[in-house]
Amino acid sequence: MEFGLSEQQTALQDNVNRFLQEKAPLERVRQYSEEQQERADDIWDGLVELGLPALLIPERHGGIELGALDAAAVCECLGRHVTPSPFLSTAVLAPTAILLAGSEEQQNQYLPEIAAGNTTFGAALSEATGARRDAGVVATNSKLNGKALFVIDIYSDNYLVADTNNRLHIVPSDANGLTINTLPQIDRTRPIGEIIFNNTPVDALVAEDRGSALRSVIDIGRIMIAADTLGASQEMLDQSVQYAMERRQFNRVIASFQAVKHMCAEMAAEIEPSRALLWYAAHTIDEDPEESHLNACHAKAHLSEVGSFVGKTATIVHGGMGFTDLLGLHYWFKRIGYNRQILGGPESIREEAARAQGL
Amino acid sequence: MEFGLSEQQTALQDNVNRFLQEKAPLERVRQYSEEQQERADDIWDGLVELGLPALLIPERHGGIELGALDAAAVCECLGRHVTPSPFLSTAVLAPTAILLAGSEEQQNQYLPEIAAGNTTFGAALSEATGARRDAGVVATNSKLNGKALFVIDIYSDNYLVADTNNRLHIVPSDANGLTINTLPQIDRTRPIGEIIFNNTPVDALVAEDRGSALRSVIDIGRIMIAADTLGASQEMLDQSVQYAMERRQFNRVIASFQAVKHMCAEMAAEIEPSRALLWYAAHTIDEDPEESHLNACHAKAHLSEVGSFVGKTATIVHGGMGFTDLLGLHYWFKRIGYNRQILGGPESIREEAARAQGL
Amino acid sequence: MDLSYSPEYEAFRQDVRKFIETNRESAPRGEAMKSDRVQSWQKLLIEKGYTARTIPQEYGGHGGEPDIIKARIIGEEFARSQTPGGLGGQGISMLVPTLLELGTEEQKKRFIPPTLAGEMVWCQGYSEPNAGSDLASLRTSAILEGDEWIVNGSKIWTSTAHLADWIFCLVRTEPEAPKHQGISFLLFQMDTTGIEIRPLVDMTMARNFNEVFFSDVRVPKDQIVGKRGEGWFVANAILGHERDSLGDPNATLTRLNRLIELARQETMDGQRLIDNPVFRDRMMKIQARAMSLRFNDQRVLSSRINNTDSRLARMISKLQGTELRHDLEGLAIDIMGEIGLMYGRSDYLTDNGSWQQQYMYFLGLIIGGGTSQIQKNIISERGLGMPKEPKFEQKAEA
Amino acid sequence: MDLSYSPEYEAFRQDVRKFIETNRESAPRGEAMKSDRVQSWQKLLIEKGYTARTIPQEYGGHGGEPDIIKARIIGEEFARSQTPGGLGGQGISMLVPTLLELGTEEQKKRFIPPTLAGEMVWCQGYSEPNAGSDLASLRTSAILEGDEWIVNGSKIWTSTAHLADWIFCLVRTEPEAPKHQGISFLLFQMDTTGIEIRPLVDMTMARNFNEVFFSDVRVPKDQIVGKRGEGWFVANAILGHERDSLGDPNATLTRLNRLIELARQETMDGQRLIDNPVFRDRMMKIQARAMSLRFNDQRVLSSRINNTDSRLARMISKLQGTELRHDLEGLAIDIMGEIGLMYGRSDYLTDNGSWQQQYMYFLGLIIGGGTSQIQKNIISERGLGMPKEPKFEQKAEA
Repeated sequence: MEFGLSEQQTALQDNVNRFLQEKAPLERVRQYSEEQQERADDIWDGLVELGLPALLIPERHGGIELGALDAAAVCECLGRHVTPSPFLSTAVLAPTAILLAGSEEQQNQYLPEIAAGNTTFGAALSEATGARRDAGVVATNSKLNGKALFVIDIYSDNYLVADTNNRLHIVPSDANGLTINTLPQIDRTRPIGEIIFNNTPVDALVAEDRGSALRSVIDIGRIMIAADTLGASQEMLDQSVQYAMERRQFNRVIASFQAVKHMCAEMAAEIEPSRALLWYAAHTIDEDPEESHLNACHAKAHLSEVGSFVGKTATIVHGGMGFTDLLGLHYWFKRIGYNRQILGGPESIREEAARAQGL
Repeated sequence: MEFGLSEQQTALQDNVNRFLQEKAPLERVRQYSEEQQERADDIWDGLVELGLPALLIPERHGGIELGALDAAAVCECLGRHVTPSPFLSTAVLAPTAILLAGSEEQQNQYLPEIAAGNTTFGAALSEATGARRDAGVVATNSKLNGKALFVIDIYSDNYLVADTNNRLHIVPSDANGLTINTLPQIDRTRPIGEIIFNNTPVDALVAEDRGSALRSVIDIGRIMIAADTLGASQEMLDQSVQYAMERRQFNRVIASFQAVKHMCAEMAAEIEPSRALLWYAAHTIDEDPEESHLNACHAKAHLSEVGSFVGKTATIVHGGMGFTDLLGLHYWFKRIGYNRQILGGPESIREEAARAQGL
Repeated sequence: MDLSYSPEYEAFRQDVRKFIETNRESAPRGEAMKSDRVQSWQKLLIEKGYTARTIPQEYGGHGGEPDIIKARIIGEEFARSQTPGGLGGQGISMLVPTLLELGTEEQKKRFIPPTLAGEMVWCQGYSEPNAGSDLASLRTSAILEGDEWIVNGSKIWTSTAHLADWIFCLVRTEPEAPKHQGISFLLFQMDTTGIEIRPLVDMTMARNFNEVFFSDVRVPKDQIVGKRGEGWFVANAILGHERDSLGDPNATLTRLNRLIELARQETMDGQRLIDNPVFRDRMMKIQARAMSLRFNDQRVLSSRINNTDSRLARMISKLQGTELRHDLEGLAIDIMGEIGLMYGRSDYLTDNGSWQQQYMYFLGLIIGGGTSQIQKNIISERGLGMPKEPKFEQKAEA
Repeated sequence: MDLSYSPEYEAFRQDVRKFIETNRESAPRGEAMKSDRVQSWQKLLIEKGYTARTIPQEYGGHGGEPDIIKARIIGEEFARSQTPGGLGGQGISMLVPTLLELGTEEQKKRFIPPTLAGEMVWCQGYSEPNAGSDLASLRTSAILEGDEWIVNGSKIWTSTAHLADWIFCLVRTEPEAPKHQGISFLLFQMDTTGIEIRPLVDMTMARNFNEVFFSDVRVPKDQIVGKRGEGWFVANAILGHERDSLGDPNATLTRLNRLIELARQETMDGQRLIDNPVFRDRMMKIQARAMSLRFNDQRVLSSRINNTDSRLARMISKLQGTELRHDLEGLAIDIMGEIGLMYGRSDYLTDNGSWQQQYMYFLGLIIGGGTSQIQKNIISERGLGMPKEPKFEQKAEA
């Protein structure tokens, strides 16, 4: 009986954290954001070197065949370091889709390339979790037409695309009839965009059960986003405690004021149990698929709320400094803000959770 | 320009508060509750002597012709002293209904008697704000059949009854075919009950505009209940501050702990603006009827939330003592709990408020 | 993550199930504390090692090795089958571990066996009207006169005082010492002359608690656990255990299922309330929190088994569990509307009025066993390493 | 309750309306601070008494009698017609009242007229990196050498530093005195040698604030308001005013109407979001709070007119107003979903990204002008009469 991360998973986190601390500290993230860079190849190359894109890919396709909890453990690190990287789409969403819905040929074509870090993916799934401004992509005769909004990891070599029939497709970024526009957004560590399809030829993934592969892709995606929020929230709490221990007002460190202590205690009290929820949700993906949809919904919606609370409270603990760019605390605030809205906001996901249990 | 209670209204409150402090202190309320008394005639007689049942009744019917804000000012006092009394139905709901929907004859019959304190009213309106357990009263040929639940001020001489067609009726408590059962509830200062009608002959109030009189009765009723919650909340805050200034732990009065201070500050910050909302809502009843429905909704729903917050927080400030019967703090807690649910809970009232403005 | 139990434990679980199936007919059905049925059931459970598992046989226990997983399995199986488990109460859960750790051999032999057997019932005398959050400021005094302590003062929140044979009680024996160092831990009989018990009505209108008054109560000198002046440390040796059990997330989830049922049955204007999107949203928020706390508990258990750190996870459980439960009960009342006001005999009373009762009871639990404010102090200081508030008291006392 | 204005005031309101109708073509349209258009509009408004109403003519004001209602009517009418009112800024709103109360005759004559005319622009030098909530611990020093103060140190949150001609600045002149008694209030020019301004980027990515650094800045001895060491009291004479304006409920209600429009337009899966019951519920909660705060403001105004007490009502308005506005902006983002993330040029950007911008800006306002924690201290101490926390500092300093 072991509820939590294994020693191996903790070691994985240590490796990723160590790399990010050294090679992708806040200054690097700042540079990426302020210069509005498209790809942070140095960071991605390092993550590839750590084997991360191969995480979920079976050994037979050149992967290391770990599970969703391992991937979530990585996402927690990425959130903690507000890391720009196409990990979510490339290492999680695309391999999950291809494994569940791809033919043997498609698996052979894409998975080894992903595992080796030779290609990256973005993901156009937003319409499947709630279409805005009447966006939507229609597939007919292996051609796509329409518009996908809020495509995750927009600066990538390929895209995983969901159509209005809940089927999944793969489109290379240099395909014909593809118009790609960046959509500048609040969290500058995660480039998103819109893709307009005009008779774009695609490679359809032929799932056995229409829609269920897409469902699984969204479930695992939501868990990863929740993990990212968990990491970002923990970091904001840690920074708050540290700042409060250093900052002096009224001849005391502010960490000795009950109001400040209680704000920190409340953040910890929100974060700790949500960590267990997240672990369990990730665990169900591989070990208890019947439970995974409900748990993924709850993990995403609940961590969105925890994140919003922590983002606000941690900023307040930092006082005026929290509002400035000097400490960069807002990078985490905005990361959490992005995570809240992408792949479904908390209100609509809670309604999904209710339906998932027949309510 | 004067936003708030007039000198006359403040004097009215002083009078009512003085009377209640002397003649209906907590010990008297306790006795009423613990012995499950039906009517507290001593208290009611005193309120009659202060002229309260005549408050809203025109001078031509022997009343003193004041307005809804005066009545709300009284309800605030009743909440502050957790007073058992049929004021709401007798002095507010019934006169409002009879004035809006009664014939000249009915007005002559009932209003002077109410003003003089010779008769009391209960009110069966719950089905009009959301029928539970399929309750409902049907009127045919001046007879009522069916069941009314949660009748306010059940131990009264007459009842104001809404039927499923949104028409209002008056039934004396000794009418034929009437079965009256008390429904024991959490707030023992406000007796409610069910009435079963079996071909009960009634006096129908013939409103010009079906439903609009009922709407107005509910609006003013909600404002009065909100005022009651305001009074109860203010009293809970006052008691909390006082208790915190006396109670010592760790060699300090607990009022010097930032956590306790902030709980009290938060209660005050919730109560103060809701007082202005309540005043304005009451003001609209007489001065700006087009605004009154929306304001009545907001006053009732918002003060329900404020009350729940204050009820919980004040109890926590009192620590273990708040949980016991020793100080009797729970009388206010339960009063607020009753007010939250009666004549519509906050969720359904907020939906009404949204509809009222065409959303 | 490995949520499976080894075959050995699965076999153990089957044993427990079989035992329950075979024997549940003999289990108590609400009998009084010291009835034969209660005592013989307790005896049987000790024999099988389903209660008092790790307490040595010489003190009336089963004498087994500590095993957190077996303990959890026993708990789960008795709960699942709704079969009464071993006796609880403050004697067994608090005094026995204290005596095992700090009692004299004579005290262990004298008090533990009858306590475990359900023959000796205890109550706890810690809190006082003026010593709540600041328990160490308690004032009930005990003065040594010859071979006896003379106890004067009063206690509050004494939950089974009217049923108890004995009390374990914190008293001030060294009034001159700093407040934590002047307390002693005494044991004495509740029928001693000079003890008066007054029931304490709470906001739910129940009489679950008492006030206990002592006037010149005489206690034999050797009925002290630990040394004079060490009572605070004796009491604290096990005080932490109490908090864990308040706001149990499994109970909350069970309760949530009941709430969902309720929302399916109750209607307003003929519409099922389960279909009201605002209530659905509140329900789902609560479900996510309740699940989080359940998994958090599993994490804590796991870390105890595997000797890893989960301090913070453990510390937050009382705070979050009691607040959540209070919210859940309040949601049920909102869903029922006026039906949720019913309290007392009426045709419309739902679930025996338990929603209202629990709504208030859990407000009491937010306060009891360390208020939420004290919990937050603890989380920030012991969990996050933030400083204590500077002490004023020493200045004041100096 | 009487929400009407007397005929005299109704007539005044008509005058104001007529003025605006006739003259609004001459109002500034976003011109720079010291442009002719801005200055001549200001001059016209002073002439009419629509700004600087009560400031004596000898100092460049209108010289009218104080009249809270007229002031309110002016504010309402300019806001309603979206016409720029009189100049604001820290010089006019904070320094002028301070000088009027505590300046020398010479200072009043020298500084007030050009400030009112919009010819002399000021910034405020109060906060320092290490003196925020505890403003009185500020360390920027001024040492008197002959006829000059030599100023060293730095200030933060100086909002118009890059545009200002002058600064009014708190500096420590008596390092040995208790902290509140060692501060002086200096005025000096921003182009003095030794001043460096660095823009401060905030979380909205705007550069609305600055840091200002002083190295051996020389200030003539007589540019001090009040006496040496009295600067804290000079500053506090008017500090209370600033807080009232943060989180204005009328702006919140206007914003809520915009939010409702937004929810009518935006859809998810083709469904209008205004029809989502969970969002409707959140909207209505916010509306009730916003209306409460608007009426609360009216109550405060009324009590100022009628000289009655509304201390608490006034104290809570910054705390509640800023928190509410932050919530409202957050709701808009939730309603828009991913559209609410847009920030920067894109076809999907809604209302210029103001929802995200204001969501963060009002988080800043929860902190600025006295954090919510400081506000709650003030409410409990000055509003409810609860004691201050015992002071440690004296002990520490002793």
